[in-house]
Amino acid sequence: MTLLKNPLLQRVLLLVIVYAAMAASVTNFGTTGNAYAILESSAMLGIVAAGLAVNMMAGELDLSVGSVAACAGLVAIMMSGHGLVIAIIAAVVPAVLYGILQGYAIARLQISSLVFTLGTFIGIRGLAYVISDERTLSLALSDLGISMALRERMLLIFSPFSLLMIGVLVLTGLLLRYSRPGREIFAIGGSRKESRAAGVPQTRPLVLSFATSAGLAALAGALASLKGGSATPGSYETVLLAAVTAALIGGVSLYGGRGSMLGVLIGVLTLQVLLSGLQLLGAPNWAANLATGLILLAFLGVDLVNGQSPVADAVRRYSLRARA
Amino acid sequence: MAKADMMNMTGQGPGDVVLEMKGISKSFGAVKALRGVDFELRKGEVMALLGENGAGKSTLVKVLAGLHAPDSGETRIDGKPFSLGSARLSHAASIAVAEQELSVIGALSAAENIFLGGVPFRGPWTRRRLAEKARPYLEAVGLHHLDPSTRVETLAVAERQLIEIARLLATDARILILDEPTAALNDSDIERVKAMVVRLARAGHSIIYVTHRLGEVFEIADRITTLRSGQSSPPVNVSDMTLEKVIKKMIGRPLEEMFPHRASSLGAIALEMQGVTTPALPLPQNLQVRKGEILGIAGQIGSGSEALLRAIAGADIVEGGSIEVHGRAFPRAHSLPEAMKRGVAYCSSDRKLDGIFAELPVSTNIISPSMRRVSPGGLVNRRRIRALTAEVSSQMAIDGSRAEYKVGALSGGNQQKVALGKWLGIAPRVLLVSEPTRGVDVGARAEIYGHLRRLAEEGMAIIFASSDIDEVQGLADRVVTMYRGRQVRVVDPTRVTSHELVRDITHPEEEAA
Amino acid sequence: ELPDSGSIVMFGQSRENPYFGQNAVGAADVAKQFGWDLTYVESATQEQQDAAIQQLLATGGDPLGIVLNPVSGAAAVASELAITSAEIPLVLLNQVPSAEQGALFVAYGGVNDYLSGVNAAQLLVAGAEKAGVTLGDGLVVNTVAGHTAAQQRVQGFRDEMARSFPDGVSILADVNSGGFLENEGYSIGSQIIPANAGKFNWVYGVNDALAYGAMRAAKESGLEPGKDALFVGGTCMNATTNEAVMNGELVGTSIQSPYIEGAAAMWALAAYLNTGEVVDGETSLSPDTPPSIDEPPHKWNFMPNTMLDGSPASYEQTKIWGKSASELCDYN
Amino acid sequence: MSDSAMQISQVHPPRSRRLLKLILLAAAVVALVALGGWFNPAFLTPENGLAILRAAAMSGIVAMGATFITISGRFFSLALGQTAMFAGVFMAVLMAQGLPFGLAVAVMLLAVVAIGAVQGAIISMGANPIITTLGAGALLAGLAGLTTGGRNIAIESAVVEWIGNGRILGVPTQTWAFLVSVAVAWWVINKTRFGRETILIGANRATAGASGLNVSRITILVFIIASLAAAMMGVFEAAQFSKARVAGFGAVDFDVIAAVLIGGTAIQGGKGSPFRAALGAVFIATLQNYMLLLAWSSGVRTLITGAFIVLIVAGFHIAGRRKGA
Ligand SMILES: Nc1ncnc2c1ncn2[C@@H]1O[C@H](COP(=O)(O)OP(=O)(O)OP(=O)(O)O)[C@@H](O)[C@H]1O
Ligand SMILES: Nc1ncnc2c1ncn2[C@@H]1O[C@H](COP(=O)(O)OP(=O)(O)OP(=O)(O)O)[C@@H](O)[C@H]1O
Ligand SMILES: [Mg+2]
Ligand SMILES: [Mg+2]
Repeated sequence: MTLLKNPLLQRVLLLVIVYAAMAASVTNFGTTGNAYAILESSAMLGIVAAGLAVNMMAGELDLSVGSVAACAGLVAIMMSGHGLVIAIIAAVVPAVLYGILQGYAIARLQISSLVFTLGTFIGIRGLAYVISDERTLSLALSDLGISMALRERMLLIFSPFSLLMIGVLVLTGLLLRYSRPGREIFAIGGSRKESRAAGVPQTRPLVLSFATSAGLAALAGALASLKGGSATPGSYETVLLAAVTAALIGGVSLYGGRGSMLGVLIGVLTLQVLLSGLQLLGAPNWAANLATGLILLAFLGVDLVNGQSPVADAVRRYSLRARA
Repeated sequence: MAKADMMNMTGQGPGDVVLEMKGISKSFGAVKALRGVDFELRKGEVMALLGENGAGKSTLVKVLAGLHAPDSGETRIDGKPFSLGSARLSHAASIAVAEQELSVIGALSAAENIFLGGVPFRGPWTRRRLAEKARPYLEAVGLHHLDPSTRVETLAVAERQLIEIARLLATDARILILDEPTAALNDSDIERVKAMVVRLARAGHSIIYVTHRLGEVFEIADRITTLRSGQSSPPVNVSDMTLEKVIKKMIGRPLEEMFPHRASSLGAIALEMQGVTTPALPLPQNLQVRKGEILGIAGQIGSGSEALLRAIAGADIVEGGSIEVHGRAFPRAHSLPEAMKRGVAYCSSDRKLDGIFAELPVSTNIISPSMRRVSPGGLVNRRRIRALTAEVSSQMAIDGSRAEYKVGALSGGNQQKVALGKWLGIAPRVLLVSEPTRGVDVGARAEIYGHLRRLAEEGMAIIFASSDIDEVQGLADRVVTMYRGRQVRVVDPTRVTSHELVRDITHPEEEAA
Repeated sequence: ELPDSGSIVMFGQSRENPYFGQNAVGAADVAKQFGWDLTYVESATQEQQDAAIQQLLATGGDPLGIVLNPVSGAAAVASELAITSAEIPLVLLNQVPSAEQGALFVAYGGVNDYLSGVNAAQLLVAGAEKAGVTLGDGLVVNTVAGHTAAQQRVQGFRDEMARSFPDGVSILADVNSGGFLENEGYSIGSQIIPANAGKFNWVYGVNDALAYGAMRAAKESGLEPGKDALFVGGTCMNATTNEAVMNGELVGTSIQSPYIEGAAAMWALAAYLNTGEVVDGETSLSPDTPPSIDEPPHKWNFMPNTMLDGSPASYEQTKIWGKSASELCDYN
Repeated sequence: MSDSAMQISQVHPPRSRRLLKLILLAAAVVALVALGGWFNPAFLTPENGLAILRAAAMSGIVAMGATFITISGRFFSLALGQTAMFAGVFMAVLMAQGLPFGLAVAVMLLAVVAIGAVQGAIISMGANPIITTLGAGALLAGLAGLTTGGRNIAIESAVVEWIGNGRILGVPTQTWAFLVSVAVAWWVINKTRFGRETILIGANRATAGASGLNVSRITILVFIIASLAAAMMGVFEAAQFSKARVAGFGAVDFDVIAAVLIGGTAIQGGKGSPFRAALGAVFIATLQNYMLLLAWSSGVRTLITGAFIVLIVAGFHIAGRRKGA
């Protein structure tokens, strides 16, 4: 019973329930082939969510990740003629620089990132339209091999892309937990004022967290676009909300200082299992919305029950009164 | 034990000046927090930094820590010019600060808290390695039993304060600054902190010690620097000083009376509670207070003294028992607004958390519990706001010309007067005050005691909870001592010694023995 | 050798958009005639669609064929390659693929957006003649930035206008409105029309709703449609826009029925499954009857795009594959 | 009396800072208009002015409600676009069932009040406002999809037609509604007890509760107000072409947030001004209009809008810090 109170376990349980429900209603859902496909299609979301979760743990939220991913996708397709590695580097390096700049500005101005990145969220999207001349860019047919290589099935249920996602999650998770920069990110996220007074540097972890969110968003955008064989300037608009949702399902707090990469992975998988199951059922788009909304509200419910809340107080007051 | 004597015996010379500041000024907008402060610190000494609320002590500390850049002035460390203004540079110069506001990070473990902020800790931050390295520091501050991997947010305030000091120890800095480290501590913890400070000084660290508990100064400090309105006076040796002289230096005049006279006559019973229990107070509590009376509840943090007030105020849920104000019974499990409606006002001990709106003007703070009164029919009435602000300001001696200032920009004493005074708007019959003068300087303290007494004389019943024995003994007409959720005794403060009171709230068993 | 049972999977965008809803209905109606089930898998983004396709392939789903309307333009190439590599017949619709991509799919059956733009230009020219207006410069009200279909329409429109006016009429502004419906047409129109008053006398909205919205904005700033300025869309959509066509506020329209488009794609797939062959090159399907499945489909099969002259009678009498224009032109 | 008032205003940093923000923002709008007029005289015509106000009206109306959320310390809502959509659709569905306009609006408003109240209640229980509204928005989108099957719903009513297209004194109804909501929001925030209480709970929720304010009730009201503002926008959107639609509300929330932030309302709560948020909406509309008239591509327009938001928001932030605190 007490085990059930463990938040991580609650989340694993939810994943299992959602998976079982889907497996029961969709033919072939429980196959290794499908596990491969789900992991593969989680890869982009997982990498973006990893970066965003680092950001959220620092008590910030980088709204611009979707726009950055779109730009990176376009750049990667433009540079695909020079090979996979060059294409990715060309997409990721500018994004990291942008992330550093953005993090530095936010740290120095001590401005809310929600406020600051609302502007970059819009501006970088504009940049995507400008660099692509408002057109869809596609891989040359001769380069489509890159796409096939990225999604190649290996080790039963994995692909290079999904393995990379897992690698990214593990690495960020380890760095967050066992390194000074990682602990600094947690520190400034949980208690900004206190950590400042405690002498924790403020600029470095903020810069790091924004460089991570932008860099990983760019990596994800570049790889996803290469995998899909094309990039459009309007793409990845929904990835921000999906990644935040996944991180929240995974137990990362919007108020910072809380969460783990294992949680993020569980959150990503839960969301992906749910969405792809509904998609395969032929459910309309709004059904996916409905389900996402319900899951989010369910987690709110769990958090309210787990924690102390004014409502619990009110209920207690009235029950005491009723008894008298 | 006066440490000054010890120092004199070791023959520390005046030549070892490690820190020298000259003409340091710092303004915040129109506020001149520091105006040409001179300061000096020697190797191995404890320098007490004293002054009223708002005198500039914390500002000076923050300037040293590199958290505020000074507007002018020069600083030398070991005789070499040093440029202030960057926390990193100060850190590199081996200056470490435990600030007045708690600065531990709740989401991290005790051990991680110790090693954040630049203390060397190489390699992976694993639980085991952290615990190993952190344990000596935790033991040094008396947290022997604490698991170093405990999340700090689960700890009590005093434990957090001690962790903060443990972190200071870990820095191994030459210049250690402690800004009111004992404000929120129990007596036994205070003893431990004081002993540690002495030990550190003996080991050659130089310590700047900021406090409003003037008694401590005579126990551990070697010299005193006082600040007044942002200006410093030259340091003096503790051995040359008396308490009266120190106070005079701080507030510019001798403090005639700290405490007002006692109640001359008491009225009818204002509040009576019987068998009250709350989640925090499982043992049934009885209490009675009369019109015009000031009842003091003495107890350490966590003794239940504050919980008792919270129960009356409706801030905690009353599960059993009954409460009556002027003969009218409270509803079961009453809420805070219901208590307010019946004439109970509660001023909590944590001003910043739920006592003031730091970012809003004084006037808005003052009207906040009286919204109905100043907005008849749901519309705000400027005239009424002004009138109420003026009324409260004059009653509490809050500077009327600062009515539109942010409360956060006022001194601690003035903030406390606002937090207390805002309740006058609802004309309470019973005023509950928790820690009425925490972090408030001697001058303002006397002022607040005077206000409380006057309110009692005007017919209010006042209950205050405090961990400061002098305050309880000096102010209260009657004292209830509390220990671990139970009332030990009800006494007449004029008939007991402070020693007895301290025993009651720390180890009442001896009395029985 | 045409199978009389089996399943077809159609990947498309959200049916919350009535256009795609009708796509699905048209395709499903044809599939039913052959005894096939059609599952419509809808995705909001290209990544979701790619994922759904990958999932279908990975779980060994074995449909008779796949009908694909990529979420964004030319963006589905890798999925197309994957489907084709899995040897499942693939028919595309809605977004005309380029010749280089020819190897990635069996056939295309659907709208020709370039032709839709050409139609619009012809309607405009004819309308101007009828109204006795000499066409000068004009404005284009576009959809969202980067929308391939709209870009192709505008290209067709420009090319045809250039053919009709060798000396050139110029497009003063080609502005993205950010949407597809009347509200967006209005909100863009209400901003660019007053400021350009007197400098233009025609407006092309890349669909009828956008043209209609812009027309309403023009009316509000005192222009008389059909006289001071001509408005043309070229894709009939709903009762409101149809009425505007009938009373001359829009100069005319042509039928671009999403229902017919879905059906056209399905017919192409059926013809391929029946014959196992594809004829290279493009064809325009006849409006009278659906194509025969005994003949192999072309690589590019463009659905009928019949113009309406705007008379109420034309809505009743013009038919495509047995359905009248008034039925086909009211889906939104 | 005037004497003491003067004295107070001299030693009154917060008010002068507020004034500074207002002046900066107004100056930005004026500079933009002047510059625009210089390059393109059509930009300065009264019609264009009306067009700009009309364009600002939609997100502006919602921003009036949203400021209450931000001032009350609950960041912002991500459900307002969906609430607007739902309001229009629900009203249309009711009217399609034969309900007269007045009754349909009344029933719809009741539903919207409930939608706002539920979100406010959940949030006042301690739930994160961003997640709650995110979930609520997704639910509303799902609900609208469920009831309409995704089809736009036509409305046949002369009243609705007038609401969408009518003009009073030559000024469109939407613009009037915008102006009236600005006035009402300003009045509520500055002149009513509820407005003051909203500021108080935003400035410090714990202190507000300890001072006897009913934090839950105020929070619920705040979300009801924002939802009603969104519903108003939804009705105008649907009325304009007598058609309620399910799609096309995706950008509303971000437009609204941008307006509120450009207005310099502090994201931490306890401060803010509906009037400045309205100016924020007008500023964005002016900028967009200006770029539209130059026929810049939508990519460039978006890029520049984003850059302006960053610059203005950071500028306010720096100005606010220099002057005070
Ligand atoms: N917000 C402010 N703006 C301008 N001057 C201020 C402000 N707050 C304080 N001051 C000034 O700064 C100095 C220190 O103020 P503070 O209120 O801390 O002082 P204080 O002397 O302890 O007051 P009191 O004795 O009334 O408690 C004084 O000169 C005071 O006038
Ligand atoms: N960040 C700030 N902004 C504006 N004024 C400030 C700021 N910090 C301090 N002040 C003002 O500077 C003066 C000195 O404050 P400081 O905190 O140094 O006093 P202190 O001596 O530490 O008082 P206390 O005993 O209450 O801690 C006060 O008037 C205070 O209001
Ligand atoms: Mg003072
Ligand atoms: Mg201080």
